[in-house]
This record gives sequence, structure tokens and C-alpha cells, in this order.
Amino acid sequence: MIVIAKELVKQLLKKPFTNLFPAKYAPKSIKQFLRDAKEGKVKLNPPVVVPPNFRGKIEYDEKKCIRCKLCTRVCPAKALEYVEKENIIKYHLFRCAFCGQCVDVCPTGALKLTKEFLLAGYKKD
Amino acid sequence: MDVKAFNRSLWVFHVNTGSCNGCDIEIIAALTPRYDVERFGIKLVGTPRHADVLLVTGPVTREMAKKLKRIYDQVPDPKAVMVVGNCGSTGGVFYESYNLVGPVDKIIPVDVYVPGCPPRPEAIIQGVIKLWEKLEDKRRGKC
Amino acid sequence: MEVGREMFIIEHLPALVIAIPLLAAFIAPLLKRFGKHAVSVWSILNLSIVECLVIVLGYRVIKDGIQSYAIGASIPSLLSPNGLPVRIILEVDAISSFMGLTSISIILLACIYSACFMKKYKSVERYYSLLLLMAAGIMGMAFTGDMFNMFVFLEVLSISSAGLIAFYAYKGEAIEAAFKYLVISSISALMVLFAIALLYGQYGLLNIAALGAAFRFTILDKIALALLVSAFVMKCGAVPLHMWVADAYGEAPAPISASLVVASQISLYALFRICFTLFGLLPAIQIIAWFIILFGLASMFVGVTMAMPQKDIKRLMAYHAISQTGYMLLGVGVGLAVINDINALNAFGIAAMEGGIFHIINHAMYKGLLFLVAGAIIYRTGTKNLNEMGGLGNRMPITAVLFLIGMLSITGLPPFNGFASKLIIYESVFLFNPILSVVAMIVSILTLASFVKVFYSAFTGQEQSKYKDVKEIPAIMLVPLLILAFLIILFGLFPGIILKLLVKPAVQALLDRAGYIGVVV
Amino acid sequence: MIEIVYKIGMVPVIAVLGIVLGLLYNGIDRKLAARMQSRVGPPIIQPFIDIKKLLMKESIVPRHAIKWLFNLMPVLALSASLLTLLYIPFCGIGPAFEGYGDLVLVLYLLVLPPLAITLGAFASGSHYATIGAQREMVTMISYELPLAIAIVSVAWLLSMANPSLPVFSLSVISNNPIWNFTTPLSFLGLLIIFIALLLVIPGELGKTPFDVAEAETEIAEGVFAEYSGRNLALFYLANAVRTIAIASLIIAIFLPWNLSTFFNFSYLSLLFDALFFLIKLFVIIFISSVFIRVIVPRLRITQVVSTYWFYTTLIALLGMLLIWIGCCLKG
Amino acid sequence: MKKIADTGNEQNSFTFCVGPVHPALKEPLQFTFKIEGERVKKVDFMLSHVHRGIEWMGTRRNPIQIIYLAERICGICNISHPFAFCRAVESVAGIEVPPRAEYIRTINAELERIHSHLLWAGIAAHELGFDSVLHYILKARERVLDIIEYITGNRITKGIMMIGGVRRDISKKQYRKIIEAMEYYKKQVKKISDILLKDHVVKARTINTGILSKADAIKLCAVGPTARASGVKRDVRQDEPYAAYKYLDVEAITPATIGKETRGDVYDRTLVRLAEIRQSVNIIVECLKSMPEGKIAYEDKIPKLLAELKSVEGEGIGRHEAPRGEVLHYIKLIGNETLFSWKVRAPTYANLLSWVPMLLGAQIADIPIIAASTDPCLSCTNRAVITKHGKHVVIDHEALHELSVKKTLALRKVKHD
Ligand code: SF4
Ligand code: SF4
Ligand code: SF4
Ligand code: SF4
Ligand code: SF4
Ligand code: SF4
Ligand code: SF4
Ligand code: SF4
Repeated sequence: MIVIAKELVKQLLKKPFTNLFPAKYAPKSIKQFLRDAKEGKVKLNPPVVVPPNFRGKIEYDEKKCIRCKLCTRVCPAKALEYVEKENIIKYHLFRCAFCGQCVDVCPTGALKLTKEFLLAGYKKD
Repeated sequence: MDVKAFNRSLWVFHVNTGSCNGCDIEIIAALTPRYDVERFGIKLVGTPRHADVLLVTGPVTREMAKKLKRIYDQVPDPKAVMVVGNCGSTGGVFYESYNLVGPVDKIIPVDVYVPGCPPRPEAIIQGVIKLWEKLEDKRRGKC
Repeated sequence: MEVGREMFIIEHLPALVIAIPLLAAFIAPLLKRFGKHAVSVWSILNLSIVECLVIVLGYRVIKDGIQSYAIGASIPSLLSPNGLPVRIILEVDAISSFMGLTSISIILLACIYSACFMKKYKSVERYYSLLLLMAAGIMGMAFTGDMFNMFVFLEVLSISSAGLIAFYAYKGEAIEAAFKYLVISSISALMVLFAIALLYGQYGLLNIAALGAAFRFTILDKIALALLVSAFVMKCGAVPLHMWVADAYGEAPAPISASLVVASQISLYALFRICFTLFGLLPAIQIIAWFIILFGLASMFVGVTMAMPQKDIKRLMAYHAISQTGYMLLGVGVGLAVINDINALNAFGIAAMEGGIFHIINHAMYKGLLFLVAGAIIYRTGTKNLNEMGGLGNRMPITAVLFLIGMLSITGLPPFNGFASKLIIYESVFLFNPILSVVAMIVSILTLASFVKVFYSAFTGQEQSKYKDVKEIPAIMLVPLLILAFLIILFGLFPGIILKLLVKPAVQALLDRAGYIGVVV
Repeated sequence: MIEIVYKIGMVPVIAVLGIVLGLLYNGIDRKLAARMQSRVGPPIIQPFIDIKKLLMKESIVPRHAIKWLFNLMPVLALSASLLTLLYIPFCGIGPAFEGYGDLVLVLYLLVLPPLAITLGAFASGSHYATIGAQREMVTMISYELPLAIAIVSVAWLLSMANPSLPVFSLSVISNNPIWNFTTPLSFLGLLIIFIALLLVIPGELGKTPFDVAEAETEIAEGVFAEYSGRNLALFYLANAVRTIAIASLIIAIFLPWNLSTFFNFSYLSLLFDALFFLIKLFVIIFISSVFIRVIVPRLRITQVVSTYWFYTTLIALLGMLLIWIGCCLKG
Repeated sequence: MKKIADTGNEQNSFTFCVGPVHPALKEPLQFTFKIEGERVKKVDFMLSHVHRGIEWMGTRRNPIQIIYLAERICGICNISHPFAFCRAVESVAGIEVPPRAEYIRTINAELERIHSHLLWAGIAAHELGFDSVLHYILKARERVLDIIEYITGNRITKGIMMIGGVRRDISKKQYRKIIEAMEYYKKQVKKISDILLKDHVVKARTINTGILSKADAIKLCAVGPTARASGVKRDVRQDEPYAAYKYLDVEAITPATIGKETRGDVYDRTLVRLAEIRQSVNIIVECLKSMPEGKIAYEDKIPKLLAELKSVEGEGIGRHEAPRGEVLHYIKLIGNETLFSWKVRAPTYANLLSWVPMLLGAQIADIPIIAASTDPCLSCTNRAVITKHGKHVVIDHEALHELSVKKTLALRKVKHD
């Protein structure tokens, strides 16, 4: 009891450990807040920094791709699909397991890992 | 209806419909000091009756489908649903299983999807922001 | 002529309130051929008359002081100016009219309730006549001024009660309970009789007032005192002589359980009368007072702890009755303990007694209400077992509310009457000894817990499918319940008025030994 | 006449003040707890937002519930809590109602909200709620014993010092600071009683470690499991007001001093008294509710009972004994 | 899966269901208790709410895809499953893992143990209603998650395992950060131990709660810390050293090895887990010191690896000591791109039955902490859903065994084809 009490009092006197992304408290109107943020009136607090090599959203470069389809073969979630008609590889963000295996396997570097991970949306694709 | 108060006091009930726990532990992480969503008035509650938001993880197994529906019905109006993790939005790596009846939006209406496997806590917070926006849009017409 | 008759009635009031129910009891069986209703209407009518007469009598007592009545004298209210009264004397002071009023009101309401509740049974005429007899016994005990008469009325009361307890004769338990009650009653009656013999042997007197004046405090007196105290403690159902209570209250029909509450209280009254009027000056009365306090504490505590695990709703309430009796014993006991210390008496003794006496009428009301509510539940569900009830709150909402009122009152929560009397007890008793107040408060909370359990089992929880068609009880049964509930709230909201009107005079009367004796001697 | 009007006028003022302060302190409580846990925590006005939100949500009545009882109990809980507050000296102003024996009255009024919660939970017909309600009852019985001992001891101490005072009156107690009547020994006793009372508060308020009735991880919010919307909001308000009421009660008994008795601020004194009162309130709530809550885990129901019936009661009895000896030595 | 244990009479008791969705259970699982007063008289639980048919899916994917599928058997032990799976494949295909990869695997596995045990300690505190400690511990846990993210690219799903090695190396620059974090944990774990093991109230709640006797632990096949806390000195890392454990000296931790008395209660389970965090910290530091240079994978060209595996035939088993105990993967390859059969036995599955003796006679208040004390995470334990025409059918022991025999015979037959 005493140990925890001591620790808690210490923490009370210190700054909280919390990362204040995107703002300290919920804004009264989120729309207004986002507008202000865009106009630079308020500053958005950034998320915790991710390390290099973070496995975020996959980026596909159509130009580099040689359509070897290796990526579709290793993808565990069928997130990459070769579309016959358009002759491209299609990436389904909402299926991806972010394992990065496709990037490892791609012979030309047409697939790249990005650090993007704030991806929430109302619709799937 | 006062959407401002509603948005700033979202009480969350969490349902696991067959997730791998990955998303669940990131939700816990979002509640703890590093991310602390309580600062937005978000609080995890123990019964759907107190909830405003249903947080669903997992691809919805056959067994859980009915239960998910029932829990959804128990949440008093107005309410919102947020799916965390890709297996909840599309089935993710479990896409072909015989025991899945999901994804979640086949069972109950979903408002926001948070992709990731699992999404980082910040991504979940961003999902909350999206939800706020949506609620603000939806309710503005009504009041 | 007109005036004369009025005077006549007023003059004979004390005798009438005993005689009317007594006579009515004998007439009741004869009315059977006019139908069941005739009997119940007859009983209600008679009891109502008695009720009115008791009120008038009480008014006269307040206005003109103690009323006495010598049976058979040409001018009954006048006593022989000198020498000993030879006739049987009734003596009505504030405390006895207080008791009479309380008792007769509850019995009247129980009787109204019975009109519906007992409809389905065959020999109701027997039931009503026993009930009337019981009323007569109680009235007699309240108003008698004579030891031997007290014994006689006690017997009348015991026998009629036993008969009523055994009313469900087809149930073995009822007979057994009645038998137990009879045995206990006989033992206490014997003890009373023996005590009377002891006193008579020494002083050649039976009249309470005269005895009180003549006391010499011999060893024999002390034995008589001990006998009387134990006898009445037994009859009022206090721990450690409480074993008959649960059976008797539990097995009797619900309105009888309610009436038994006042029947027990009248024994309590007898106990107080003897302690205060007869033995008030005895130095050893302190010891008796401590015994009474201890009996009170034990009753409070044992009663409530025994009540907790009960499954039978009426047995449970019976144990609570024991527990509540403890409060009265405690209050009045503390008063008795300081009766010879005028400072303490003024500081808290009188207040404690007021609390105890006030609690008598309050208890009669809410316990009456609770027993009648229990009866209502039994009436609709046919079971006394709490585990078999459930979910009645939707079907019988009024009953549920009435139960809640009774429950909050018995636990002493404001704004119900139980709070008023308990508050006075806490506040006064603690000056005597703070632990007493603590125990009293805790017992209240335990009582609450126990009743919450009952409420839960009966009115909430899973609704049993067999009670799907259960309805609210009929209006006739509701009327007495509503009256009681109304009185409970009334007494709770304006305790000051009730105290001033009823309780304070009663306490003063109890303390005014000289006044009581002075009327006769 | 004017006095009566004044008193009636005070009722809504105190009620509103009680609710506002209750929620405010609840917010501070949450904020402090969060900061101790190294989090930012919700804004201090969060409870107001929560209540506002709950009020616009649907209030579901479960199918198996006893409807009238289920809906009535939250109202009862709140009104009882507010009523309690009206009897307690509050914010430097005397109690709106007072009278003979109001101390006992207040104790009884404090019983009402838990009772309402219990009955409401029973009426909701859910298993979790039922278990919660049973636990609520047991908890109440447990803390009531040391509470009764503590209160009676205080009254006793006062009445031994001046036998003529009606000691069960709160305004009498707060006008005669009990510490003035102590000898060293009874001072110690009183201090012990004070500690016992501080231990009773978390039980009264259903805060950890005594929150067995709502244990989230065990019985899914227990007594409140079936409540939602407006009814839930009312229970929250009741709890907030009750926090204030209990803390004010402790202040009235143990820390009744006002600044204006020591310094003269002329017409500002009311303001300073109110501020001083708020500080006292904060201290009491911080010690007995916030701090205890964050440093201990929840107890089992059996441990709750033994904590109160055994340890706390023992402490309280010790206090009583010391007071008694102290007074005997003096008198 | 159903298990009933019964004691006591039926009177005065009522049935109390917990789950499948309940705040104490972060995953769906249904308990049915018979309660008398506040005591548990009868326990029955039902799983299968989260059965996703992963083993079945495995038979239609290639081994590389399965690594990520195995990772998502469970998000908490997500090194353990790929680890065991890779070892199974390696044993079938006779693949030699380079030593540096062995070390990196070990470091990752131990990092996972730290995060998992810390998570457990936090959740356990929460089940006790001690949220301050939940926050305190999870705050400490963030550091190891940062490290994991730093070396693997994700906080939770590490995606580091590869058949024949690992996917990412640990650079010299990363060394320092890991060592620093380990220093931090040495300090922090001591504080957490003080809080969870010395606090009187916590002790009052955990000592003698949920006792599992040594005999029961052996009889019911408990594994991992659950078994070790009951005095069963069993640990794959000690009994059959693999990966870098071969080069280290790992001893299974039981209360006795730390010089404490063994009761087999919740307290002991806490004790063992906290000691294991310390052990993991030491193992990581040791590994970083003695890690050799060299290749990190047997074959980095995935297509080549896949092609090689396509020609392999045979059965293999892979074992690993996961944070919760031994995890075991069985696979069978018959020269196809996909697996022929894949069986997983996860530690929680083996530990489930020990709930019954632990819970009988417990108070309602102790159910959450007892259930949590085996550190259950059910996503890997949901074997099968038995439905016939949409209805539940309960299969008894004999029938189940018969089915198993049939299946085993069927598996054997294919081998001879
Ligand atoms: S990251 Fe993994 S899941 Fe996503 S597309 Fe690439 S291979 Fe598929
Ligand atoms: S592996 Fe690379 S090059 Fe081949 S198809 Fe995929 S994206 Fe194109
Ligand atoms: S999205 Fe990924 S991490 Fe989340 S539950 Fe599903 S499989 Fe697990
Ligand atoms: S038992 Fe577990 S691993 Fe196997 S299919 Fe079911 S959920 Fe997947
Ligand atoms: S044998 Fe059972 S567990 Fe395995 S895939 Fe078939 S149904 Fe699933
Ligand atoms: S035991 Fe199973 S569910 Fe639990 S963490 Fe390990 S793999 Fe995951
Ligand atoms: S052999 Fe199979 S059926 Fe028998 S106990 Fe083990 S798992 Fe159950
Ligand atoms: S007998 Fe066959 S089916 Fe049964 S457990 Fe052994 S191998 Fe499996």
C-alpha cells in the first residue's frame, strides 16, 4: 500500500505520461477544430513517433511493377489482387494485415512500406 | 439534440467477436496512460446498457453473430458502432473461413472502420475523431 | 331523559367497553343463520361502537382525570370515601385508555379485513366470537383496577387467542402452535395467580391502587414481583421467553397475527403497570429495570437475527415483532431504572418512556399493516414460503407500496412513524448508556436488511408463471391497509401532536403513582 | 415569517449548489485519480457532460422489471440525497432545515439512497443487479455499526461536557466545536473516531475498495447493470450529492470552524467562509475518497464485512473508550 | 468443450452465468456457475465462441502465408505460434537455422514474454479492482512495445519469424536501446513486485485463492506458469532447449527456486510470472552479449523457399515455451504448395481444465482473478463447433475418441499413398 501510494504521489507531481494526440481534450466542435487546424490556428499534437521500417500502409507503384504476381502469392489476406482487366495489382487497404511480406518479395520495389497508419474511414475502399 | 455533450462523453462497450486479441490489447493500451482516451470523456463500461458506442473487434464467428445483434439492441439510442481491426471490417486474414458469418457490417450497421492489424492506439483515436465528425454531421440536421 | 341516558352511557363507559364485546361474542354464533356476512357485520358494528366509546372515554380521562368505576355500585363512579373498596373496580387513566385505543383500533381493522379474508372458511362465527372475546379480554386487562380481574381477563384473552391460533385446525402446525401458546399461557397464568395469592395473603387486598398504597416491601413482595415480571415478559413475547411467538403468529390467520400483536402489548402494559404503580417505590426496582432493559436488548437482537434466515413470511415478521418489543422494553426500562432519580428522570427518563410508549402504538400500526399485507400475499398466492413467491410487484403494486411503507416504518426511516418513536428512544437512552443507542440503531439497520430481502423475494425477482393471473386484493381488504398506512404517515409527519395528545399523558399517568392510588384510597 | 420565506428560498439554492458542487468534486476526483495514474484524465467538467449526455439518452426498462419501482427509485435516491443536504450546515450557511434530532435524521436519510439503489436493482430483475443489490445491503449493514458508534460517541462527549444541550442537533454540534471540550485523552479518542469515520466514507459512497456492489469486473456494474439514460443520470447525481452531504456532515461535526470567527472580513466574511468550506470539503473528499480509492484493490464482500465489523468497529470503540476515560478523569 | 464438476446440494443456490460477453473476460467464453450465497458450487464453461477454423484455413495456404495466419491465432503470443510453426516446418524440411537467427528469435520471444507478463499483471490488477496498478504497469509496458516496434516494425504483430530464420536483423544501433530498456525493467519489475507481492490487501485477495495442487496440475496437464506455480518444474526451454536456449542455461522457475513456499494459488502465479520477467531480461541481455555475426535466414529469396517446401513430404512437430506455457504445432506436408494437415495445441487450451478445481468453493468476487490467473486468452483454444442442422450436439468422450481415431487413421493412410 505504501509503495503504490508513494509512486502515485510521485506521478501526481510529475507531468503525465500521456501523448496528447491530437489535442488535450475533446474539442467542442470537431469540425471547427479540424478547420482551425487546417488554417493553422491550432496546432495538432503529433502521434508517438514511429521507428524507421514501420509497417504501415503499402504503396504500390504501377510503373515499377512487372506483374510477376509474386506478391499475390505470399499475401496471407488476399489483400493484393491482380486485376485482369486493368492489368494492375489492386491493393485492398481494409484486408491488409500489414505484414510487409509483399514488400519483401517484390523483385522491383514496386511495393513500398509507408509510415501511414491513421487510416480510419467510413467506408471500406 | 446536443451532439456536443454526446461527443465529449462517449461510453464504450467492447465486444470481441472472434478477434485474435491483437486489437483488444491495443484498445486496452488506448485506455492506459500513454494514450488515455478518458481525457476525451471516453470510458469503458461494463454493460451495453450504459454504452453509447459499441467497439467491435473480430470477424464475427457463427456463434457470436446472434450475441452481437442482441448486444447491439441492448445499447440505448442514440448509439454508434466502431469496428477496430481489419478482420472486423473484411475478415482480414480469416477471409475464407467456414465458421465466419461476418464481417461486422453484415450483422449490424457500422459507422466507422479503423483499419490495421492491429491499428495503433493513435489510429483508434483517429477513428474516434472520424466518429465525432460523423455524429456532428448526422445530428446537425436534426436539432 | 335524553340527557339522563347520555349520562348513563358516559358513566358506565368503562364497563360498557368490556361488556359490549363480551355480549356480542355470545350473540355472534346465533347470527349464523342470517349468513356469514351477518356475523362479520355484527362484529364490525360492535367493535366500532367500542372504538367510539373508547375514544369518548379517553377524552374524558384527558379532560377530567382518572375515571374509576365500581361494578354494581349505585353510583359507580363514586367510591366509598373511607375504608376499602369491596367491589370490583375498573380504573381508567391515560395509559390504559391509550392501550385500549390502540388495541381496539387494530382489532377493528383486523375484523374489517377478516370480512373478506375469512370468507372462504366455514365456521367463521366461531372465529368472530373468539375475536370479540379477545377484544373483551384486552379491554378488560387495560381497564381493570384489580389484580384478580387482571388474571381473569388474561385467561379470557389467552383462551380466545389459543382458539384463534388453532383456527386452521386442519393444519397440524396450527394445533401445535395453539397448544404451545396455551401451555405458556397457563404457566404464566399460574405464576400470576400465585403472585396474587402471595399479595392477598399479606395484605388481604386485590385492588392495585390499594395494594400500592399498602406496600411494605417484604421478601414475599419481591417474590411476587419476580413472578409477575416473568409471567408478563413471557406473555409479551420477549427474549428469552419468546419461543411461542413465531409459532403462534406464524400459524394464526393473518388478521389474528395482527391482533396478537396488540394482545402481547397488553401484557406489556400489565408489566409496566405492575412495575410502576405497584412496585414503583421499591428500591430494588432498579434491578428489575435492568432486567427489563436486558430483556429488551436481547429481544431486539435475537429477534432480528432469528428473523433473517426465515423463509416463512409470517414467522419472519413474528421474529421482528419480538425485536420491536425490545425497543419498548428498552425505552420504558430506562425510565423505570431512573424512576427514583428525579434529575435523570427529567433529563432522559421521561423521554425514554415516551419513546417506548409511543413505540407501542406505532408498532401496533406498522406490524398490523405488515401482517395484513402478508395476509394479502398469502391470500393471493396461497403460500407463506418466500422462496415460492416472486415478481408480484407488477401484479399487486398497491400491496407492494403498502409493504414498503410498513417496511420503512418498522426500520425507523423518516418520514414514517417508526422513526419518530425510535428517534426519541435513541436520543434518551444514550444518556443512560451510549451502547444501548448503538445497539438500537444497528438493530434497525438489520431489520431493514431483513425486510429488503422479503421485499425482494415477494415483489421483485423472477416472476413465477403460476402467479400470472394474480390480481390486486379486493377493496374491502385494502381499506384497513390504507387506513393503517395513512395513520403511519400521519403519525410520522406530525409526531409532536401525537406525543402531546396521546403519549405524554400516558407516560405521566404511568409515573403518577400517587394519582392512581389516590382515586381509590 | 421572513425567516420561513428565507428558508424556503434557500432550498433550491442549496439543491442546485449541492448538485453543481457534487459534480464538480466528482470531476476533480476523476482528474486527480487520473493524474496520480500518470494520465491526463478527463476535463474537470466531465461529469456535467456525462450527465447531459445521459439525460438525452433513451431510458430502457428491461422486460422483466417492475416498472414503477424501477423508475421511481432513482428519483427517490436523488431527492433523499438532496434532502440530506438541506439538514447539514453547508458552505458557511446554516442548514435550511433544522430541528430536533436532525443528526439521527441525517443518518437515516443517508440510508435511503443505498436503499433506493438496492430496491431499484431488485426491481430490474437481472442476476447481476440482484447480486449487486445483496452486496449493497451487506455493505450498508457493515458500515452502519462503526458509523453509529462514532456518531453516538461524539454526541456523548458533547453531552457529558454540557448536559443541557440537545446534542443530536447538528447546528448545536457545529456551534460547539467538540474539540473544545476534550481533555488530552478524549482528544485522542476523538481523533480515532474521526479516522474511523473517514474509513466509513468510501463504504458509504461505494468507492473502491468497498465498491463490491458495482464491481465492474465481477458483476458488470452490478446494481446499475440495467439502468440507462435518465435513470442512470439520476443515480449519478444522487451519488454526487451524497458525497457532498457526507463530507459536509463530517465537516459539521469535526471541522466546524469558520474563518469569520477568527478574522473579521465584514461583509465579505460569507464569501471567505464559503471558500474555506470548499477547501475543507476538498480535503475530506481527497483523503477519504480519492486517495483510498487509488491505493487499494477492491475487497471481497466478506472482507468488507470484516473490515467494518471488526477493524473499524474496534477503532471506533477504542475511540469511545478513550473519550469515556478522558471525560471521567476530568469530571 | 464442456466440463462439469458438482458438489453440494441444490437447495438455496442459483445459477449465474458469466459471459459470453462480460467485462472481466476480454474474450467470449461462457461460464455457468451454481452459486450458494456468494460461493461457487458448480462450474461449467463453454468455449467455441471464437472458433475461426484457422487449422482448416491452413490446409489451403502456403507455409509463408501460414506464418501470418499463425501469428493471428493470437495477438498476444504472436511470436510463439509462428515460432512453433516454423520449427515444425524446419523439422520436416530439415532446414538448418543460422545461429544469429536463433539468437534474434530468442530475443524476440523473450521480449514477448515481458510484454505478455506485464499485460497479465495489469489485467490481474484490474480484475482485483486495482486500476491504479493497471495503469502503472501498462505504462511500464509501453517501453517494451516501443522496443518491439523498433526492431520488428509493429507494436503487436511482430511479423519477424520466417521459415529458416528471421526477417529482420538487430543492428548495433538497436543494441543500446534494448539494453537501456532492460535496465529500466530491472528497476521497474522490482517496484511492481513490491506492489503486487508485498501489499497486504493484495495479499489478502490472492493468497490461498484459486489453489491448484501439484497433483491436480499434473493430472490436468497444466503447462507454463500455471503449472510451475503449483510446483511442477516444467519448461520447454529447460527440458528440451532449442534456438538460443541451447547456449544458455535456462531453469524453470517455481516458487521453490526463488525460495518461497509453494501453495499453487493466485499469489504464486503472480510470483512466478514476475520472476520470469526478470529471467527474460537476463536472457535478452545475455543474448545481446553473445550473439554471433552472420546470416539471419536460411534462404532470403521467398519464391525459392516456397518452391523448396513444395517438394517436402512428412510430418513434423514444433514446440516453444510461450509466455503461458508450451505451444505445440503439428504439420504434415505431402508435396503440395499447401499443408495437408495442421494442428495447434496452445497453452491456454491445456490450462483450461485447471479452472475447475481452482474455482470450486471460490467466492463470486474471486472468479475474475482466478480465471485471469491462468492468463487465459481464448482465441487459440476454441477447438470446434459442433453443429448439426444448426443445432448444438454434445459429443461424449467415447464418440469423440472414436472420431479422433478415425481422423488419425485417415491421416496415416495418406502417408502411404
Ligand atoms: S502487407 Fe501483407 S497482408 Fe498486406 S498486402 Fe502485403 S502481404 Fe498482403
Ligand atoms: S511482386 Fe512486385 S512486381 Fe511482382 S506483381 Fe507484385 S508488385 Fe508487381
Ligand atoms: S485485425 Fe488483426 S490484430 Fe486485429 S483482431 Fe483481427 S487479426 Fe487480430
Ligand atoms: S482452434 Fe483456434 S487456431 Fe484452431 S481454428 Fe479454432 S480458433 Fe483457430
Ligand atoms: S477437424 Fe475440427 S478443428 Fe480441425 S478443421 Fe475440422 S472442424 Fe476444424
Ligand atoms: S495462449 Fe493462445 S491465446 Fe493465449 S496468448 Fe498464447 S497463443 Fe494467444
Ligand atoms: S483424449 Fe481427447 S477426448 Fe480424451 S480427454 Fe483428451 S482431448 Fe478429451
Ligand atoms: S489414439 Fe489416435 S486419435 Fe487417439 S489420441 Fe492417440 S493418435 Fe490421436
